[in-house]
Amino acid sequence: MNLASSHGEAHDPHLAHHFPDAPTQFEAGKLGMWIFLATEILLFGGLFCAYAVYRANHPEIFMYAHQFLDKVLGGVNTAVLIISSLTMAWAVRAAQLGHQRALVRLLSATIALGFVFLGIKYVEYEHKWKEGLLPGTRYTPTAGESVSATAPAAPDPAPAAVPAGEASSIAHAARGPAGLAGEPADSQSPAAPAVPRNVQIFFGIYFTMTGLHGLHVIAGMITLMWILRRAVQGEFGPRYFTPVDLAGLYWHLVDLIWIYLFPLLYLIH
Amino acid sequence: MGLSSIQGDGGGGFWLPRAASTGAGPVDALFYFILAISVIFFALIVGLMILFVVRYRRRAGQGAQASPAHNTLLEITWSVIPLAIVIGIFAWGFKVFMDLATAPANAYEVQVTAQKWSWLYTYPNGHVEDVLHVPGDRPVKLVMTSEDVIHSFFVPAFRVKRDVVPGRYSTLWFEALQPGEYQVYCTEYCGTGHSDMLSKVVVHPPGGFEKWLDNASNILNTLPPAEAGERLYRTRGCIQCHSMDGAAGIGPTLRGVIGTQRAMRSGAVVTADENYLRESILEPQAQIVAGFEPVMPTYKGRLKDEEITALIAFMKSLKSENGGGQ
Amino acid sequence: MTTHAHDHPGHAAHVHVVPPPVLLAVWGALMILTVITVAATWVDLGAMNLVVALAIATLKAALVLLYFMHMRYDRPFHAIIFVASLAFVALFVIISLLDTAAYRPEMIPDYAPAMKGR
Amino acid sequence: MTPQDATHGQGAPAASAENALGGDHYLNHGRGVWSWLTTLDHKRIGVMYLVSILAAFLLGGVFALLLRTELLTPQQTIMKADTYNQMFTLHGAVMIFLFIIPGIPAALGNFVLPLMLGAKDVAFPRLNLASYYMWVAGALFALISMITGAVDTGWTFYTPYSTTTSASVISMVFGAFILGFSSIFTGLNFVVTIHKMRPPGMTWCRMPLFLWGLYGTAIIQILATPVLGITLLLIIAERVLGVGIFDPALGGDPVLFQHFFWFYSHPAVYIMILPAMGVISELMATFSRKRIFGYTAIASSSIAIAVISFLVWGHHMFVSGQSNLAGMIFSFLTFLVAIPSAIKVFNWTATMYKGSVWLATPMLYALSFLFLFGIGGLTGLFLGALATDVHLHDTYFVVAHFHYVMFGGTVMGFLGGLHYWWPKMFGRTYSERWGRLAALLIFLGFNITFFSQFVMGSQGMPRRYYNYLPEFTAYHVVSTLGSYLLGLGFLIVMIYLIHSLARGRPAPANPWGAATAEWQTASPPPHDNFTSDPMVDDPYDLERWRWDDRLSGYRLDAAAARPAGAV
Repeated sequence: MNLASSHGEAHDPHLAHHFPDAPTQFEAGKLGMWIFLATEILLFGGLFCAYAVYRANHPEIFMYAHQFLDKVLGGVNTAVLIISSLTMAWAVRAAQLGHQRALVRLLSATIALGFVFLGIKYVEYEHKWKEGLLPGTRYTPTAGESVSATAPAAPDPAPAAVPAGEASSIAHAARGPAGLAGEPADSQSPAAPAVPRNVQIFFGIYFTMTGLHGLHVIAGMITLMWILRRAVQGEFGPRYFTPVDLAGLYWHLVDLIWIYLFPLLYLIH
Repeated sequence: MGLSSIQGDGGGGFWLPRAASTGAGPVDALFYFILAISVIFFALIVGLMILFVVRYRRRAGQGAQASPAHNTLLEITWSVIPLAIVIGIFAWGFKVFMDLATAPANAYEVQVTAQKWSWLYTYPNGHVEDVLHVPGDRPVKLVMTSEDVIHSFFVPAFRVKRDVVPGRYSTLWFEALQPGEYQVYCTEYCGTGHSDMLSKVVVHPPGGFEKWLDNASNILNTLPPAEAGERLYRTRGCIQCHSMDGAAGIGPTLRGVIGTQRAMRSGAVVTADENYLRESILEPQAQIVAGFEPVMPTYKGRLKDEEITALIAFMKSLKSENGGGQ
Repeated sequence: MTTHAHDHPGHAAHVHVVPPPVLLAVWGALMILTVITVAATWVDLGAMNLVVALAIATLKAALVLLYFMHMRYDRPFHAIIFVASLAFVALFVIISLLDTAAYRPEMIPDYAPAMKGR
Repeated sequence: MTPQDATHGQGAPAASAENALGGDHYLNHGRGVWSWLTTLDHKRIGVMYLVSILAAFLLGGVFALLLRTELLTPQQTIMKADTYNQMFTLHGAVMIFLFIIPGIPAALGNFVLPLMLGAKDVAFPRLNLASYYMWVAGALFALISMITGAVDTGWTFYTPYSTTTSASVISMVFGAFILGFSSIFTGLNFVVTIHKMRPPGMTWCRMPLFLWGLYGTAIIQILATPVLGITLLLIIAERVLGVGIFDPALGGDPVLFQHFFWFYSHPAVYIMILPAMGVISELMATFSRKRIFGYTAIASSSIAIAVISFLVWGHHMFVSGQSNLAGMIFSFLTFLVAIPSAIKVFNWTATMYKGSVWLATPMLYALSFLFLFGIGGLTGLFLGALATDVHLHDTYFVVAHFHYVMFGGTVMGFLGGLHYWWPKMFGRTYSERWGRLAALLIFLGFNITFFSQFVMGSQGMPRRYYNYLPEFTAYHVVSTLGSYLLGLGFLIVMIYLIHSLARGRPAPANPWGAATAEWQTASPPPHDNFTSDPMVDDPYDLERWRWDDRLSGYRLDAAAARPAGAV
């Protein structure tokens, strides 16, 4: 397809003065967007790294804590994002072909699905908040006992990581004279193996990962609203659809990240 | 210490302090090897640079002479030779590092606790000190952890350093070559008092360490209670917050505290008698003096009864300068 | 690749309109894979559960990339950028995993003094 | 001679370059503050960056002199411990995030890159301006942090210290986060510009080496800086939300934070040095009056450095609790990254061979670079080797090493580039005599300041120490006196450059006889950069430029120049 090639000579209102021609400008925009997507991958990469490190070293926390996440809501949200990706991809097609009304409808649908996603996310967050399933010292599970009682299988207890002999022999003296830090955590009774220690770490990771993802959804929706406004004004067509295309790439990336977040956070087995 | 006649720090070369541990020799050998390589390469580059600048400096009516713009053989040579050298340095550095990574099985073990901004050393018999005393005739292994932020234990004379991280035990070992006193630094930035977080290693001559430990851990029996109390005050972390000169620190001063009327945060007024002091040590959060934060950790289980008695005796000995309470 | 971007002026390279059947087929596949990934958790495969979940996620991601994001019809250089970013993330994750697993024996188990009583 | 297939426009470009600040040029094209603040012209954005980063450099420099003054005596000299701790943090944060990372790419690069390509602007001028305003926003947040109590964490923000100390950490960290995105967008802009806007005739192998340096830098900016972003966001999350991923008190792992931090911050030192290396390549060729030696090796080593720089971050963690396995891997890779740097140094030295070495001010900085970066690089060998690093880690040896690399390398490259492009940027020349004197003072002052730090470091003096043991006094006094000399050198630079702006002689289009495209337009360039297409077929063919007394500069020698379009 060579949709943008027929207008080289005519004055093009969308061509910036420093580009030799519209295709170069389009190509530059695309390349820029792909590079930007690479930076987004690296940004989320840090969180995936934190996830991997804690999951590998403390699988019991993840086994235990993921039960508090609602698989149904997570699954529905996955479907919502996938549908929104379809409408977005179709919107790009509509822009390329100059199907003005379809473009406006599809962009609106994509934004609406973004709202649905955020709404479901809100329900989930509110539930966590009420249950005290929050990061750090805010982790005060109210339903912890009942859920752990119905937990399908007791996860493996944390493997003892004390270096044999040497460290254990001095573990108590270690906190001998002590400074101002709190008491070391030794109150854990060995008789309650079902609830691992440091479950708050999971919720720290859960909230930062889904929170950052949620912020990206919001950023994508704001971008799409701006694109929608321009689409309503009839700016896009076969000759000029770069912004729709680029915003679409961004939206798909947000979907793509969720495709990994869903099984990693909700579907731990 | 009676060790002043024995050489500790000092007497080193231009670059490195005197090597005082068995591990220091190999490290220094590598250091001087890299230094030699560096000097050779630096002399080569700067020598050529000066030569070219002088020889080919700009002269009127004379431009650059024809010369090749690249020379594959030359370029490969000056890539491969440095590569071989640096891989050699890597291998050497790695070998020495690994040789020094694992403590010998017969090492004497001391536990190190770092906190803002002091070092505390706990010996196998439970004795605690703020100076590291070690036997000079066997390797010593330190098992270290931190109570608050990251610190780092560094003894230049031994060429050893290791970060001390809260929530984990890091280890380090050395075997001193000679008795003496050696400087300990904290080398991981840890706040206001970072540069004052100093300590010493005292290496005892053969037989001397055991004698010292016997004496030191027996102060309750060998010293008058007030003096033993002062030792405890200095070595168990009290001194960081409670001064003995009348100035308020993170906590109230201990000078002249005994027998005074204390205004509490709660509004109550309490007489600071023996029972009050004992309670303040064992349950610090029970009564907080007005104007201070409830930050003191409990010493329940950390101080024996006799030790608390000695501490109280020490506090009693700290008379207020103006003769009255505050 | 991109070196001669200007050698064919007037050419709007790589504009590709994806036909509706392809869009719908990709969407259908994504939905089915989502159901499969949920269903896979009902079967106990041990450590393989994680592998299966990630494999399905990667397949879904590939579909989104290739068709919704036009990577299949796009310049290969864009794919290279994308793969490079994944490679650097992988590098970061693998080395961090390697190291944290190796120093784990030094860690004090369940250390979390501020979490006492929770 | 390689056959040329130059398809550029006809004409002798120098002929059109007659602006002696008379007619219309970018500086007076559009007047008033507003026309500057809203400009999309890469040259003006470059100048705004230049002014801003120089202000940051001045601030960071004043902090440095105050720190050195405090260290004159072992105990308190002029400030309290907490003030000292805040000041070294601010010195580091300001110098790194506000000055040295944006320094060469955003200030000099912005000005020069499109000119070197013969283009009218960068690919995304609006994004370019946005990057600048992100820099300003980041700087404002840093200022807010200074006003609201200042940060005392060191520029490395190590947890758990940074999550437990004063609250102004949040605004500083957020400032650094924004500055990170400013840097990312600059890199993104440059990559797209280099890919899509190179003119016909400029193949990858004919691209000036400064652009190769910027390209390598941009790769790192794009792929490493987002990890800094997430790391800083996590610090904010730790502080605001109590997420305990890096806080041991909440079950987190502080050593993991160091992995996060150094995954960016080690490549970041190459963000700082690579563009300087690019500048040095240009200077060496121009002032040796000779084709650069080993073009391919220098260009490819920039990319090699950029890629390998991602694989060495753990050498900051040899004693921090990293495993021995990781230590081995990182030590090995660290030594590998030394090789491309060494190759560049050899090539630059070889460029002078049989040249006609012109000791103008920019060249003095280039020679300083060779000398100082040589020391900086070689002392890196001590720190890359595991056994010796254990002793030297976190001592003044490290402080000296990175100042030799960052100051002796990057700042010398920056000063060289600034003096080199100054006539082009502002259309006026500066005093060569004062320029050379200042270069000499800076070179001497620098060595006195920092060489003594190598010695005290290897003797065991830890870094970030407010008080120190009396045995180190002599080294500290020497270092402090050297820093005053260094300060004097910079003061002179500041004075004669300001004088040049006001009273300098009008500069010729090509004062140095360089062959890259930016010298083929007027000084200062017109708003649209070029009035005719420049020659971009061979950036190092200096033969065709001849001195002309009437211009006090170089002009294209019609006889030496191959006719345009010839094959």
